[in-house]
Amino acid sequence: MTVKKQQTDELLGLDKFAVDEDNPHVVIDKEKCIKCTEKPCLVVCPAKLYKLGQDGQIQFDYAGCLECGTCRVMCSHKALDWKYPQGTFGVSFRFG
Amino acid sequence: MAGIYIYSEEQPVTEQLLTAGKTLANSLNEKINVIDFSEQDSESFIKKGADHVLCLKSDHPWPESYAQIIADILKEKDPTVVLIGGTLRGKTTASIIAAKLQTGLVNNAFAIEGSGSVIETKRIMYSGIAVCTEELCHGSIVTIEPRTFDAAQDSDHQGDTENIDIQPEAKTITVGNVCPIVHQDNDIATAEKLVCVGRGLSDQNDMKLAEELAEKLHAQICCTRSVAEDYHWLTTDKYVGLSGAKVKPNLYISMGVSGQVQHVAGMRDSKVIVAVDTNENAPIFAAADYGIVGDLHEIIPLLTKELG
Amino acid sequence: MSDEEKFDAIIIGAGPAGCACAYILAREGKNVLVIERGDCPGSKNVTGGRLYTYALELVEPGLYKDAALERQVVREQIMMLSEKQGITIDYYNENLEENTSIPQSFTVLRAKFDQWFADKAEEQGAMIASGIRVDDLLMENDKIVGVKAGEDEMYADIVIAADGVNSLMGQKAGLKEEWNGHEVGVGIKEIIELPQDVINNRFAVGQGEGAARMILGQTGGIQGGGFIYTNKTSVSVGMVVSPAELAKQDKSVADIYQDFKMHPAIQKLISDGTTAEYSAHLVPENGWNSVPKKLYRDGFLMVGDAAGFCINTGTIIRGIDLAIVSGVAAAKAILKESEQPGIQYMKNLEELSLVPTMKLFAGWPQITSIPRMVQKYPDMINETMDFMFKVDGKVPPKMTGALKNIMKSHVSLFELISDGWRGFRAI
Amino acid sequence: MKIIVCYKWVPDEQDIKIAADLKVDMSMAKWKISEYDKNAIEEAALQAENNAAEVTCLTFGTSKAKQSLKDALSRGPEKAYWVNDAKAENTDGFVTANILAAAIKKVGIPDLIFFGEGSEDSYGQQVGPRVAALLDIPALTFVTKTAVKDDAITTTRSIGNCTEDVTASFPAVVCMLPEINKPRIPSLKQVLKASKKPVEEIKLADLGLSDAELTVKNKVKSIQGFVMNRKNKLYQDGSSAEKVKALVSDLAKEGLA
Repeated sequence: MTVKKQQTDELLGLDKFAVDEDNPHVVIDKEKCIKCTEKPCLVVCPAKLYKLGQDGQIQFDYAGCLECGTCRVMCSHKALDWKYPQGTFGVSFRFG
Repeated sequence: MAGIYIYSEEQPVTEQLLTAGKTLANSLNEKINVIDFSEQDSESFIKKGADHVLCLKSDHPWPESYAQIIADILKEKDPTVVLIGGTLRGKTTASIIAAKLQTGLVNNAFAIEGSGSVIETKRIMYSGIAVCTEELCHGSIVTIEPRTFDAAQDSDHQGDTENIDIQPEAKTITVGNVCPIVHQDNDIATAEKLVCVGRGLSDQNDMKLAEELAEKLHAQICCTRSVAEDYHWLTTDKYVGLSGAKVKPNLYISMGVSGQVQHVAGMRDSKVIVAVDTNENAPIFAAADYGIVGDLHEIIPLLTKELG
Repeated sequence: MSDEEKFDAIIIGAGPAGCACAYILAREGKNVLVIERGDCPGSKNVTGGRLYTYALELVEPGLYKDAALERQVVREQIMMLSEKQGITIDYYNENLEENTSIPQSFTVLRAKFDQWFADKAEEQGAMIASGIRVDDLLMENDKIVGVKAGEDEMYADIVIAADGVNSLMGQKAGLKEEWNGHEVGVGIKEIIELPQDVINNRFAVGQGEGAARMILGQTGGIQGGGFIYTNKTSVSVGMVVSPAELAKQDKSVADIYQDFKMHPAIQKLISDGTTAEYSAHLVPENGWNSVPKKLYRDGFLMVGDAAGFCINTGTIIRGIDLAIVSGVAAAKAILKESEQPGIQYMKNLEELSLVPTMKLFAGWPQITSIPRMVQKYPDMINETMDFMFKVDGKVPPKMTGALKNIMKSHVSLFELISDGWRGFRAI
Repeated sequence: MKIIVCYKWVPDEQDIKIAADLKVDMSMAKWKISEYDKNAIEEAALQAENNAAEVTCLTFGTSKAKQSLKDALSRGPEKAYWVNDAKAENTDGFVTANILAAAIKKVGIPDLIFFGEGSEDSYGQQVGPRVAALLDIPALTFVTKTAVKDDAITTTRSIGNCTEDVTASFPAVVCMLPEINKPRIPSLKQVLKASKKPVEEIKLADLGLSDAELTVKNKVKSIQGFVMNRKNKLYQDGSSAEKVKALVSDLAKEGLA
């Protein structure tokens, strides 16, 4: 295969994830989130997990999280309850 | 002694195994023997290709308890190969028989082929990413899942029936409460047609597009993991994938599904796969028979209309 | 509390800092527990990247010979990109180890390296407990006395936070303030698999040799830079950019990276390769100025990325070596059995040259953060190259005048002077 | 009550790559306890906690399987038996069952022997009932619920179109379906405790098995990547409406529209 421009969905599909279905490790406080006008999460997440719904609410899928913490640092309204996933869960890099 | 032996505790499955058995019998030049429990069925099996039916007479309610008896019979007959219906009970029975006969067992073969005296089977390994081809030892047992083959057709085939009175010994087992599992109408695992929604849907409102299409097709709606687990637009029993439901409808239409391997593992047994997605590089297209690259907001309503 | 439940030291995180510290403590007979949240050591860690081998020498002489390393770096490259052009400064030195007994640096992949290092620490007698997330610190009378993981509490004389750039434990200890978007870079990387001989040919290196390349420009105008490191049978291609600057525009960092990767000059190096992994990580980019004011408190030390130990000189980035050095400094401080291991730790960091080096480069982030560094200067240099090498049969303009015009078209004299002044002050 | 739970150390299929020539590449694979077997271990651990069962675990694996012991022990069992032999590299259900049954006889047949419903790698789905047959005890397969009373176990089996409650007196083999429980994530203390639990290595030679019993039955000819045979027809010409028309016409030909 030749290297090509790829969507994050495809790229995340290459990575190994063990999703903790019962415990999301990043939870958005919707009330704080809705007040935020800048929404830096939309551009800073390398996995593009933050999406803006038509209702103006942020939709977030923690399953593909690379655990970098950029959203946590950039969330100016402190609307994220951000933890690492429970032990053994989350992304497992094969190369790193 | 030799021959092909076929057994299933479920009569329709035996009929399917006869299809596989007949092809095998032709290439190996062997006779087909069926082991069953009902004289009535025996007639029908002969019409569908059995040369010889061994009809076991007993009324023990637990099919697994026949394993020892079948093993004893097979030991005496020394078959070339034994095909057992790969129901869950069938696989358990097959394992016990294989251990009793100290022979090989291939569970869940999806293909079986004979040439000369060699029989080869194919089965899935590593959760579906690989196929293992095995050459069977003499007398090996093979289980084949229900619906892998179509049922054999009636013909004017001739054969005979042998009745055997048996006394299964149920060891230390007692069977209590047997309760049928009722499949609901909207069970995606048994659905004939499925519309699958993925993360390409920008909004829960887009679910309407899927619903309209599904209604037109008389299809059920299923989804990818994130739609169920993260967006909660559908319940988790509706998600298809490695860790979700495995489906095999005749028609599977995906909208906004990227087609990650985990998802494809759950739907790739579908007969015809159609994909609609905006990303032309999405792996779903490699897994699809028919694909349209485009905005599902535009394509799906057109499709719903066109299907009218 | 029973003996079973108390350790001499508990180390949070089995990265290079944690493993170095555990290795030495265990070797010297201490009862050490390393708690790693990943399924196995290294599975949560990402680097560009490379390791300067001197650091492993501090742990155990000769240890690097056995380490899970990729290629020895013999080519140091700096690349400046404009939209369709690129200039590469290529420094080849086969004898980088000439003045020391050990080679200078190797490229590494962290999943392999960290696992190797943890195994080594385990061989020395350290206990490695993987797949466990530390949730909190245990405190008694203002002293940190242990950790809490799920329902379990585990005690130790000292707890070492080697839990990486986000150091949630450093925050729990009250030592680390939350990063702001200017202090960190968000790193994105792809592992692109290529056959060994293709890598050798494209980067002009021999067997076992590799190249390290820093790249300026084409990061969407966002402050930061890119990199390429050659591994055995893959190359690490990535970029690190400022999230604060990203937030001022509306293109996703993932898209900026994809465009960067597809730059023709980079594409040529990775074409026909297969992407095998996509990863991201934060990098402490602000050097000494963002290191917490205090790296210790009673019963607690911070090492590695958790302490903000990273140096970006614009030509190289150092992090793993500093992590190991700080792990060594922490272990040695604990072994001294002084009343205040924290003070001893800081002393060791001085003696092992970590703090002085970081202080020396303290002003550097100001230079690398000059906005013109990522767009105007690379464009200007490439245009200069174009002028110098282009022949179209016409009478070329005079060199001095042409260069002046190129420069003027990109930056003003004032900008040049101000950038120069910032650079001068930083040094 | 004594329980032996059997498990297999398998490559994580998420790490297995299929090369362009369809070869199966396991060079990057991390190894782990087969997920289905984790359910069996968990069920045994619950029996230990609720019914004071004495639980040991047993695996047949190569020297690589040594890594599995700590993980298995951190999930509850008090002792691990490990039949360590390179033969595990190339084995089948026949050989594996012979070895496990012999090992179980050697250490003493317990009241219950637990298995997963199949192994995650080869998914042969036969070793559990085979072991039962070799020991001449009942096999309760596809079990979603267990209840122990006196010297008997009552299980609920989920077998396709029905569930049934089956009671067997000890000793018995029980093979679990994944829905029976949720395997624990071993806690810090469980992990630390595991490294102090005893491990007994069993040599194949000590099991007294014949060459025939140790020779695989069916011959694996190849293991290759699964190829999707799909039409991969992409509608590229014309307007969206025309593309949809072409699609529907193709579906009509297949009798689907």
